[in-house]
Amino acid sequence: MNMEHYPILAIISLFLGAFLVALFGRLNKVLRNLIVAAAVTIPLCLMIALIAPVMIGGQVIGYWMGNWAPVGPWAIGIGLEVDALSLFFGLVVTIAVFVSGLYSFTYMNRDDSLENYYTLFLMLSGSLLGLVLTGDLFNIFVMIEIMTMTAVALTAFRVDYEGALEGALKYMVVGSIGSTSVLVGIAMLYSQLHTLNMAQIAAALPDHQNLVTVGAFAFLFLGFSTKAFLFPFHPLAADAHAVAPASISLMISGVITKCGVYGIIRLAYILYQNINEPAVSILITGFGAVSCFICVTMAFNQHDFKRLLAFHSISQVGYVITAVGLGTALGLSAGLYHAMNHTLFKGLLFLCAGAVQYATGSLDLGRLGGLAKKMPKTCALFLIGAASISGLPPFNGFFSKWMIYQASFEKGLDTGNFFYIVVCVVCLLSSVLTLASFVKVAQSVFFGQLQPQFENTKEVPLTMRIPMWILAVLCILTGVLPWEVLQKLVGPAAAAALNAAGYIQGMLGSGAAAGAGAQAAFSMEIGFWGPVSWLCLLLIVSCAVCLVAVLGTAEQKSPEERHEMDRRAGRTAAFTRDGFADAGRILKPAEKEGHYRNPVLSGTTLTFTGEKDPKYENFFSGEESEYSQVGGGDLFWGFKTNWRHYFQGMRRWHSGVINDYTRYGIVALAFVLLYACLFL
Amino acid sequence: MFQKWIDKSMRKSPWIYHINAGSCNGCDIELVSVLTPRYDAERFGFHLTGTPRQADIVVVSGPITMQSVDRLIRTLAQVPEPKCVVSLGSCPRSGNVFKGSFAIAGPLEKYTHVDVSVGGCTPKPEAIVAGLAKAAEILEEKRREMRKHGGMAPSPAVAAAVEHEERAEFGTGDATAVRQGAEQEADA
Amino acid sequence: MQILIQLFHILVFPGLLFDVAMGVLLMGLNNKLVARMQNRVGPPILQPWYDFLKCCGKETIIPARAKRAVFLGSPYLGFVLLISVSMFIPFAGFIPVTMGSDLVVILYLLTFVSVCEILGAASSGSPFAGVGLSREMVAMISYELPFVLVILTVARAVGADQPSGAVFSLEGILAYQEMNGPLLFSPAAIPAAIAMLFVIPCETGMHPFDIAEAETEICEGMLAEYSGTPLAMYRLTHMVKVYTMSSLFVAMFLGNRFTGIVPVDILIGILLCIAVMFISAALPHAVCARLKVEQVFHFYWTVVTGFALAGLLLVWAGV
Amino acid sequence: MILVNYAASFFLIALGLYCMAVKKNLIKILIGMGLCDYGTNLLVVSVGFNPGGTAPIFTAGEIHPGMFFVDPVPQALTLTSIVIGACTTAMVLGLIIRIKAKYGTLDSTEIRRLRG
Repeated sequence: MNMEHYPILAIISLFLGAFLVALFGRLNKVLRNLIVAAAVTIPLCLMIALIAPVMIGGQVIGYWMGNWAPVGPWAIGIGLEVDALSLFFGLVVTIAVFVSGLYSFTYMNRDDSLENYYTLFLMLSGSLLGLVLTGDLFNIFVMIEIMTMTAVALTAFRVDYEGALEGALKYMVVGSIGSTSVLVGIAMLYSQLHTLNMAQIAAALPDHQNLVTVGAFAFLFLGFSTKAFLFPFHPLAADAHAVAPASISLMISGVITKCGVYGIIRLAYILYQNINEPAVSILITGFGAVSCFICVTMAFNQHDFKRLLAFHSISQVGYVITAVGLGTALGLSAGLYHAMNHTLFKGLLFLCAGAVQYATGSLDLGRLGGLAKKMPKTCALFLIGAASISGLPPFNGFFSKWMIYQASFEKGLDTGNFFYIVVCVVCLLSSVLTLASFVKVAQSVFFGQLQPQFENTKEVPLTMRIPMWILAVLCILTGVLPWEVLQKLVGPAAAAALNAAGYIQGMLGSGAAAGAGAQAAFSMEIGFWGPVSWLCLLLIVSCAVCLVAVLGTAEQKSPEERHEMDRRAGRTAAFTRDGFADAGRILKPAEKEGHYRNPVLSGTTLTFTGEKDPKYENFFSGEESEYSQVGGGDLFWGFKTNWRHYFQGMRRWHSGVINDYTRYGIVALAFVLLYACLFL
Repeated sequence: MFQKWIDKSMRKSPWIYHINAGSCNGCDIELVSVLTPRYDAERFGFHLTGTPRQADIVVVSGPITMQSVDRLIRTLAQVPEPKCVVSLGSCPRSGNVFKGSFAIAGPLEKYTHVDVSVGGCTPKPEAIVAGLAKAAEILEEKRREMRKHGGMAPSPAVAAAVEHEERAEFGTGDATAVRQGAEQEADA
Repeated sequence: MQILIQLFHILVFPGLLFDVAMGVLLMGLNNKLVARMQNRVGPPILQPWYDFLKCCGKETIIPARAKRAVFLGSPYLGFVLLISVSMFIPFAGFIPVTMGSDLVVILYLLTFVSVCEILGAASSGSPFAGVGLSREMVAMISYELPFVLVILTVARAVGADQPSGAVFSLEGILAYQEMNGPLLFSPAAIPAAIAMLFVIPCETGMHPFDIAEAETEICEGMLAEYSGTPLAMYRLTHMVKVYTMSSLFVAMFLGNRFTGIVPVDILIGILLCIAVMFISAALPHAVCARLKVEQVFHFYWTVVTGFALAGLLLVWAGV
Repeated sequence: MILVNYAASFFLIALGLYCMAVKKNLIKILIGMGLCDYGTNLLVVSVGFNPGGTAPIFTAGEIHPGMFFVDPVPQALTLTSIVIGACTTAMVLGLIIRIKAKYGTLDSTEIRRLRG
């Protein structure tokens, strides 16, 4: 089969899957799952197959629907168009869709009318893939609308879940500002250029700059930033992510926001090619930095696991937009890299949240705790995700964040604009606040003490953990091999975005574009970070430490051995009624009466005929240890008390009333319009 | 390989955890004064910790009231081996003036093996320092024993021997108090 | 042969063994100096080492509520990570591994070390540890802002003549200082250096800022449940961190090769580390009582950040 | 002449946004969304308008020089957009019915369980 059919096949397989599931899904559960599995796997394979020609070969694959090839410079039909940038986002989308679909099989098995769920899910996936692969501006609008509609329906899928309807309604109503803006922007562009094909627009726009196209830029930018849930639309994201099923939260936060990012990149780099104008750069970077900071601080106030993650996803998208707005090669690559990383680690975290919800039925940070003992594997996965999002080396978040700092600082130095330095500091600060948030989650969900009501919690089934492991492994791989990823995936995508001429040629001209030339000029100075050699170093040092430890304890018995010996010699401090509590592993739920009564002194050791060994209890100032968890809400008191006015204001500001959110949106629209008219 | 060093440093860095089992605060104040510049027990490596998990020497003051006995036992159990128990003042040894009260569950020997007992009401800081130093020596001994036996604590026979030889009393404080304490002990 | 030399560098001289030795020395001197300032005799200089050994010899109790793997693993991981950080910081012209030493990488790895400590504390299941880790995290938020500003200042001050405009590599910074003399002598870097001196005690959790391990208020906080060898590793990490931070300061502001004669350089380097430790850790320890957590936050985000920001603005203005 | 269309469309959009921002009743908010849609549709279809143009339908023999069409593309876009608008309305109405059943009110200031 010819390579150029791949994109359309990828999109069609998803939509066709949706159609088939709607037809046959009710009949047979296995058939339905098979259809879904096929529908999510095929696009992934097709996208991977396209890596070689597009990413490495630098080809731009154009496909004209219904074979309406362009006549001269005029594109008549609707085109699909896969350059490296589209493919990059296509890969992100298909990976997320694949993982989310796989996860849904088990995660959703307690819900009913699943054929509706899968139909909507596949439609959502199809629209997302269509959005990033299309070459037609109006197609983007249609796909955005399908995306919004299905995402809203899926958000409200669990209608009985607290707040699901409300979140969906807010998403729909306030999101419609964005949809309207996109359509108005498209209409304004069309009135000037009389075409909807992006390549053609890109070719014509630089010569047709006037007030209307500037207005169109403002409208389109705001529309896409609504879809990316940028400030001031972030409350929507928080509401929608928090109440949707976890597999859909992954899609909303991991992919829908990325489509907004994709839109902004296409808009500023390819269509208008005005990213190097300081005003545009400052506008985009400013929006990104503000979202980044406000959302990360908003996450401090949250007591719902997924709502917290939702605020973080906007914060991370803020990073991406900040980096994209810089306009340099380094900045753009940083943004793309972080966009990919964000999909991976935030997907992982949402799936962990879903696993917690599946196992315990709760997401309340104030009620959970101590799950690490019950769900150790999920805990490990969560720690990987949390380390990635907090940017701890060698996980992937570190590298992309580092590129963002470097890029923004260098941009500040190059342009002599202190604004970028402030942005850099804000980004660095947000990073440590992110870390703080995830320490809070770790402490209040996985560590700390287990509530008695979750005593019977079970680890989630393997079918749910496999998708999580896929994401976790990708997180580690992209973190450990950053230079390869940069060279093979991110670099070509960034080069493609910076090479508008190649895009136009690829679509309207000869086919194989001059991407290679741009790529040669594409070199970055980032600094030095070799995760592999660093890991080797770590290995050497830990070997040495282990060696010393082994030598040191050669004569010493391990605690277990000692306990075993003591047990045999009858010298132990602890016999429980049901058995021996060895090395702190087993602990029977305690009864209130009879603890530590009848102490018997034998030798130097005290024996109790009570029930649990106080030795392995937590130290509680001598009290019998009881349930006591330092909850997430109180965790950063020292920080919050200094910032209480800010936090109170923020709480008032996120009022939860639709009208207020609409007002913020309108103000943002007015601001962007005014800004564009004044400075562009 | 490093066991010898470890044994030696047992003596050099004893960390103290202080349990107040209903004391009148007299001994507690004196214990704190041991760490002040005047007596500076830190020069011997003494260090007051906040948790029994890190303690080597548990200092118990007060006559072990009924309210505190559970907490005392629990806390003592939470101290990792090897450990030393030091009774501070006359109260934990004999109950002092509180002896015979319905609210007293002492003496301390009922609940744990006491390695060093510093008498007095209250003991002088010098006496406390000397007692703690003795406890540090016992600690090293215990560590050796522990290593030899591979157990948490020496067997009863060894413990008895150690008790016989090492258990010492330092009462250079208020003479009457010491006498009083001794009398009450005799009563017991 | 090359490999052996490399291994020697990693494990012995500017690496593992030297780090530990310097950590013990600095910590012991710190105790001694504080004691002398308080008119006490003070513990022997090797006291930290005795403490470490003693902790190794104690029983390790794992509380029943603790998550065993994390509880035991995080102290070791933290230590190994910290050693790897110190490998990035050249000492007296020696650098164990030439793989570049970017300041941002160092910043993040140091964060990772703290995170290990926090995870260990969280996994112990103790409410005291919960309070402790919350305080540690707030302390981290507090010092991170000035630390970041200091890093940007230094990068800019050094890289002003470079094509990229900023040099984040410590090796580049040292090369610059070899050419132009210590950075501390240029007036613009002084406020940044002052801010950095304040960052060191908070980063290492030295006395007035040891809110996370306050023994009297919250029962040693994060370490409430730790005993035995893991506790020993924490103590060791703590000591090595003091050395790492002071040698980072020396490398950032004072340079590395002073005379060109290796032994003399090493000696000067050690003396400078001690001086930095004295100013930044021992002095505040001796004169200041432990701060409250919100005071730490307030202090760092106003006074210290003010210094750091002043430094950045001065460098930005090209002073 | 066409300027009136543009003005009217932006007026409709502004009116719709006003409705969404100020009206507390969910149905009125939905009407506001509808107004936005109609305004946008009017804008799109006006963009394709050529004064004096005929309908863009080819019939053999009817084409003669000097004759021109109105732009057909915006009309297609408008149709699509209307369909999407109808879907949106239906979707929001469905949500509103459910919300009314669950919350017992249509007042947007009382539907704020998700906040802060």
